[in-house]
Amino acid sequence: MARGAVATGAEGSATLKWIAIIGLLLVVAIPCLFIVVQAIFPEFGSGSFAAPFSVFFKTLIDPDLFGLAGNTLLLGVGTMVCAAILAVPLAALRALFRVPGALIWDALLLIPFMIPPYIAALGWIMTLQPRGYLEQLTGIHLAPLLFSVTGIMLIMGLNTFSVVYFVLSRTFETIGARYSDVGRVFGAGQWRSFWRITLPLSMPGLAASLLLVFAMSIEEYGTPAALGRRIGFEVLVTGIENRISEWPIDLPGSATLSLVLVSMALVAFMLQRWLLTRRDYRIVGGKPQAFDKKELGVWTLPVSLLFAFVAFLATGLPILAILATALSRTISGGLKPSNLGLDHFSELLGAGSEGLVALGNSLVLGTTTALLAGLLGAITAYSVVKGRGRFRIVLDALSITPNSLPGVVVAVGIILAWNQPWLPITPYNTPFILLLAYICILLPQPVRYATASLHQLGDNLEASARVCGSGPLKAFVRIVFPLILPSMVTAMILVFAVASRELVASLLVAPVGFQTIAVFIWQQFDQGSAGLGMAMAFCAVLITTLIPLALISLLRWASKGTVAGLR
Amino acid sequence: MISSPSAPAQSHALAIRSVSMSYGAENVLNDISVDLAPGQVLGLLGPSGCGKTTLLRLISGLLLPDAGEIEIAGGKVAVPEAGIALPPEKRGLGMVFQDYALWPHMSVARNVAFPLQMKRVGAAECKERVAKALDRVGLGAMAERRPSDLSGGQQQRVAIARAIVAEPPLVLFDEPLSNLDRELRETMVEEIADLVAELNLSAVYVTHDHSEALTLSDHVAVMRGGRIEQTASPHDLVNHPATSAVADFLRLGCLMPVARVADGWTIEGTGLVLPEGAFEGAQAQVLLPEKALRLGASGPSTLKTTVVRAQTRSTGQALTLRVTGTPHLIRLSSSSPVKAGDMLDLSFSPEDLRWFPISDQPT
Amino acid sequence: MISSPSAPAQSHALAIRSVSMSYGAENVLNDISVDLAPGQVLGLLGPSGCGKTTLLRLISGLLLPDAGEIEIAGGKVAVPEAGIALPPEKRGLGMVFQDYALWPHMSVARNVAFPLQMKRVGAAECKERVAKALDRVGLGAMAERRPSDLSGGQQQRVAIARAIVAEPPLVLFDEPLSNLDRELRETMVEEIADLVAELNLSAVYVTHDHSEALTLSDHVAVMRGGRIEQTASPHDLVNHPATSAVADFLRLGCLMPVARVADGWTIEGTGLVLPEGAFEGAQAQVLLPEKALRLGASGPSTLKTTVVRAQTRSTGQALTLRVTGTPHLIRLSSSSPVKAGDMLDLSFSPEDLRWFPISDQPT
Amino acid sequence: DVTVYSAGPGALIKNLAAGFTEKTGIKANVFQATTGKVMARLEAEASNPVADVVVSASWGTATDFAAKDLLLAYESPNAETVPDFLKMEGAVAQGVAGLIIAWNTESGTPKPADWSDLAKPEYKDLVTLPDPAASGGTYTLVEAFIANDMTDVLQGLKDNGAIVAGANKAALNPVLQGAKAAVFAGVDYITMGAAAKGETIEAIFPESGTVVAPRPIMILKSSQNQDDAKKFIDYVLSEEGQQAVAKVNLMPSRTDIKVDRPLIGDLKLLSNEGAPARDDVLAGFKAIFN
Ligand SMILES: Nc1ncnc2c1ncn2[C@@H]1O[C@H](COP(=O)(O)OP(=O)(O)OP(=O)(O)O)[C@@H](O)[C@H]1O
Ligand SMILES: Nc1ncnc2c1ncn2[C@@H]1O[C@H](COP(=O)(O)OP(=O)(O)OP(=O)(O)O)[C@@H](O)[C@H]1O
Ligand SMILES: [Mg+2]
Ligand SMILES: [Mg+2]
Repeated sequence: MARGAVATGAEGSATLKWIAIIGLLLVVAIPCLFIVVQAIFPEFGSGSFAAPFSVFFKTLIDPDLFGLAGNTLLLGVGTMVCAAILAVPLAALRALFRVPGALIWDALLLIPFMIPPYIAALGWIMTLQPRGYLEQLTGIHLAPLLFSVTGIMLIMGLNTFSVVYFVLSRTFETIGARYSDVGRVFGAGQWRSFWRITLPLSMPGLAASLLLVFAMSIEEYGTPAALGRRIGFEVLVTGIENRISEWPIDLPGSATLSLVLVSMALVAFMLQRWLLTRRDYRIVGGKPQAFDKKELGVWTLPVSLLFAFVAFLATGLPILAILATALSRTISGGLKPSNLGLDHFSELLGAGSEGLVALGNSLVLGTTTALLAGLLGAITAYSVVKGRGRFRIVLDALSITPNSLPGVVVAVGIILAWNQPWLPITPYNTPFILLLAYICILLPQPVRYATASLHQLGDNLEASARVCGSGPLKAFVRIVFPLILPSMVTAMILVFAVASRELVASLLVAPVGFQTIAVFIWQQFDQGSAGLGMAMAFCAVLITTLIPLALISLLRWASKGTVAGLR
Repeated sequence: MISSPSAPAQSHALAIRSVSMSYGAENVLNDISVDLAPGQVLGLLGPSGCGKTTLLRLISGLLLPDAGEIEIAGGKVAVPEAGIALPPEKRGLGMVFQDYALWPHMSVARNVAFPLQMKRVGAAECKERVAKALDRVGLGAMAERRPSDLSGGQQQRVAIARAIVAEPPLVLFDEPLSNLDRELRETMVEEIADLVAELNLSAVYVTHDHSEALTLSDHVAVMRGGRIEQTASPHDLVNHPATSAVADFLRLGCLMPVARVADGWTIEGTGLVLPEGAFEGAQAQVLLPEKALRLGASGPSTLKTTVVRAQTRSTGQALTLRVTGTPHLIRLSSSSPVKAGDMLDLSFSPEDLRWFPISDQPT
Repeated sequence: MISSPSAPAQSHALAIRSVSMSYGAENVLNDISVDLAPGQVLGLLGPSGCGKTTLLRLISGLLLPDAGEIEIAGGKVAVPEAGIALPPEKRGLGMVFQDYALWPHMSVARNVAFPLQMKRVGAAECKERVAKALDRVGLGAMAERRPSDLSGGQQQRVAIARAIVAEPPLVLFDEPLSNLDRELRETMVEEIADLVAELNLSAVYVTHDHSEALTLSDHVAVMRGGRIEQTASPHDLVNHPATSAVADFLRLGCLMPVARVADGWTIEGTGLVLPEGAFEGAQAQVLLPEKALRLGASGPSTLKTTVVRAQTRSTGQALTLRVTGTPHLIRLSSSSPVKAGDMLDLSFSPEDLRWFPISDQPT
Repeated sequence: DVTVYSAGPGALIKNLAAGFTEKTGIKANVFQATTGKVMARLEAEASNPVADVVVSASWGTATDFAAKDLLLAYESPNAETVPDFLKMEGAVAQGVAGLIIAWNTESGTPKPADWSDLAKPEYKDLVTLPDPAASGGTYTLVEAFIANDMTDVLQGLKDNGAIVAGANKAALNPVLQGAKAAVFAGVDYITMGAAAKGETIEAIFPESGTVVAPRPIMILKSSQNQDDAKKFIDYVLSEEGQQAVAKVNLMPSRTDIKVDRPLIGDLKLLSNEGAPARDDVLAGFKAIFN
């Protein structure tokens, strides 16, 4: 935000600035630094600084790299477009109109986050491939679409569009109908005032969430690997995973390639910054205006159907595929009544407490991560948006970096950083290292959510608190945070959802003998029991959906509908 | 894009008939009826919170009435009983919002250009008209700024420019000059008056500044608590206020209770006896209009007063006088210097008094 | 938690010395100096965009000056040269923002309670003081509403209540009554005056309403284009404007150029010859103060005028007259009915005229 | 205590750890993941190692670790009946996996007998194979094919519309569901495990021979618990330990353990003598399949 002169009131709290700086240093900068070091010094893992840059340049001059990077870019942009096309209309409808069952749609659209991407991809394959569930039920299969670049984009779009949906529906809700109504008084029809006013005003949310989607999709491994490899569509991240998935592994090479991913994300990030600083989006001013959602009228049914259709595609299909697999005694047996049963579920319960322990671990970790990442995210975004000076661009850039790093690489960075022999104390090999890893990986979400919201806040709201005698910290707690709370609640629910099912980092950095749901599910797959794993996945999704839902209802009840985001 | 509602016999630019409206349980507007002929300006005066903005929102289509009928240029635009509710963009209006409602993401020029673009005015003409509108409000130099980089008054002027740039047949002004200095306000009032006259526009003009309302309006409606107390021309309003509330609100003079005595009426506390007013009953109120008062004891009736306060004004002094023997205050401006504590005689002629029933107490 | 800056010799509630400030390249305030004694009110008058809000933001600490010094209650709060920049919360202020700056997520009562909570006032006392402040501004019944459910004027009053509830030693008002009707405005002005007097507060009061400024202020500063043109008591300001710009801005009367002729000065276009003004040069300007004018040809000097416009006002008529033979307009209010086109004679005594050099042209 | 990093079947290492603790009273902490993840973690931890014992799915790790002098030389007394090619200084095979054709018996295709059968028209577009870059087993097989000049089989597969699909599981899944008929270079124990669960799938050992993937178990020199670690190796190679290995359908590395499945001795093995370096193998594969 361009601002005229130095304003103490708008500078924000120094305490918060330092919390943000130290928090980001610890959680993000240190692991990233070690990744860079690893990329440069191939022998760094064993403590040696020998042969600097030997692998670095070798990896970078690989002639394939260009093609891989191109594919990655194509995939990232394509996914972004798919996600935007799916999310923008839904978010606008959800935020500006009274959509029947809105909370239920929200919950359903949250589910794509809770399904681990590798399971979702498997679900899609098992549904759409020849002799898949779709063919078994209807006689047609969609393999040509599924195994195509468009298919990958579509599926990744379906997996990620809820980020855009949630950020944007908060943004739209804040914008309300007020500004477009003004446009209508001046002769713009409903559509034109949406295009000319509401949508441009939602740029903070749109840009922030599309940046998230872009970073997520260039880093995502599961889907492009499962679908892309078959058609020879390789992306950078498959290169990274290949270097790490089989013996001999090539850590410096994958670290180097990750840096390529990061630089792509940073370019996208600069673009986002440019978009947001070019104009002014501060619409929450000192003269609040009442805003009621409009009635849909005759559109109620079509809109409900649209929501149902998208929710079915994004959530229903994968969940049904999961359920079908969980209920099938054998995969080759197909969807025949004789092959269906609750065997896997009873085996799951019979497997004793192990699954339950894993579930408990994940829930505790998920909740803690959500709270801490939410708080740190809000503080970071606040320091970035309200602060001044170069440091904030660095902070801002840092906060998106982990999102573009594959989980494995982040995990390696964290191990490198926190398993140094000279550290007096270290969270390594305790559950806290998982917390660190999760916060690192998921921090981008709350930061972007908060950034989007903060860009909408007028300066005078905080300024007047300062003049009323509140210190910067208190002004943040009493004024700024409550105003962005709706976004933060959503962000935290998302963080909870992802943290409670995160696999790759969990697998790699988990303390020996510590299990999380995702690890447990993965092990079931690894033992060849897709059914058992799917049963577990299904239960996990159910539980991770119900918990935040219960939480929202509780908050809603407690706040008696006064918190905007919960309406 | 503004398709004016079909006008069979365009006798009214705006007609509001028995409109009522509530926010939830709270009744905000009650049985409002107003007519406005083309080319005229309707001033809306009323205390804070009486429903002026709500009425404008009903006219513009941002709110729907609970009951009643609104017609613009002869076409019905809102009749809840018949399910008619023309959206705002079909009503062909301009509006200055009380909180300006400028679009923060557009530059000043783009804000102002919006209504023109909606009418598909060509780029060149659009540019020219925007420049002209901005010049009108004295902001020609600030076209490329963001609204948030302007002072409060400058923002308000952008809102005015946006409302008039497309020269819509009906313009709604919601306290458009509240943040401008007096000089600018006078210029702007003239601009607006010229515009209305030149283009034969109609306007509804909400203001708290009586002189603005009286200057600009062909008719003034005085609202109070969601009702219209009186609609009249400025001259009638000032000379024949319908109720004591109107008189009080317009600060026409001093309202005093009077009681019937043997030979007429007396203003309680003074020895003054008034001849019979055209009025029944034992109690009443009289309005002693400020403009009927003369300093000195030369007129037919005389009041003794004490100067409570004498404040400097640019055109002399504003005096607050207390009628001796009563708590009633009289405001008066005078160019001869007096000071607090002085005794002054005021004279007036009884036929200038206005009589109101006592029940009709101003709040 | 307001820790008032230590006050060694509290001679000034506020002292601003040679403060300048720019937004980027644009210079907004230039060498502003102002003093304010405790218990006094400083009125700030000036055209839209002249830098009044910016000055208040400097005082409150929301902006830092580029140069100069600001002291509050004897303690330096902003000295850029010395790197002193006390944050707003340490300055112990109340402020009514021009855009109100109400917090949308809090009820009216909680908005108003905020400054008290920041001072750690106990809950019971807090509640009572909030109720009192809301009653003062006439919003006692709306304590539990959200600010978004209030009318513009009601919101503005919430902002006033919030600024005064904690009774801070220095209150900054930025056009606090702009959206209120006249009756309420008068009541509020009195409330504010009482408050300042009772609690010995100081206040800086920005307004566009001259009568408000002149009523409330012990001193009035007239700003123009980022500079202070004159600071004086209301009486001095009206009777001895320092420049023609001040006179023009305050609408003190009619400014006319005069040229030297053989036997004194003449107002060009009229035959009127004025005796020598205490003034050198061949060209000058005179101010013909409105309050020095009398209708009729009875005074020492006489001007012939034509009525251009006669508008109804609640206290009579507002006349616009043109001095015959010149384009100069004179504004005057009169209670005797005249109409456009009538010829009127005005008389005045030459010693009431005020003389200004010609270069000092108002913009 | 002993800390074991193990790639491969989770059930196996879980059983081994439990049996070991029961037998010796020593606690075994297990970190279980894929070979890649285990190695990544080991490499990242290299400056401050945590693991005592490592089980990998790729023999190459053992030779490489030995070359880097990371391994503690230990010859378990229970390793006597382990054939020489399954042990070396510092490492010994825990068990052995074989590469096979995994064929869906319900696919309506004739049962294949050899690799080259899958290049026949009956299997047009019906074969998957794991990516050698992501599957150690497939890599070894491809390596052997190149070493034995059998790349024409691979070319035949490609021409017959076979697809490369991720790692082992990703290749098996379409065959289970029936989208494809067979996995070229499936892994025997996974396939047998699925068959045991009732899937209509069969592991076929091709006539022309195959390769095996011994799973080395080794003690790191940096271990602080070398005695416990040695005991763990002893236990894994004990009769009981080898039965646990067999239970997940891996071939026990001791020849004297008899279980009901083809054992090492029964297999015709392709040699990978003279194979080019890894990058060239992968490049050669890519040249055919891309
Ligand atoms: N959204 C709302 N919900 C409930 N009551 C409302 C809402 N908006 C306004 N009101 C109430 O309706 C009444 C009329 O409001 P309106 O804005 O029309 O007043 P107004 O005449 O424009 O006042 P002002 O001069 O202060 O702007 C007020 O008493 C206000 O408190
Ligand atoms: N953020 C900003 N960036 C650049 N210029 C600004 C900014 N804010 C204000 N200005 C300019 O500074 C000048 C002074 O603004 P200020 O708000 O102090 O005026 P003001 O005297 O309060 O006017 P008003 O009576 O209209 O509120 C104006 O010309 C305005 O355009
Ligand atoms: Mg209003
Ligand atoms: Mg201002």
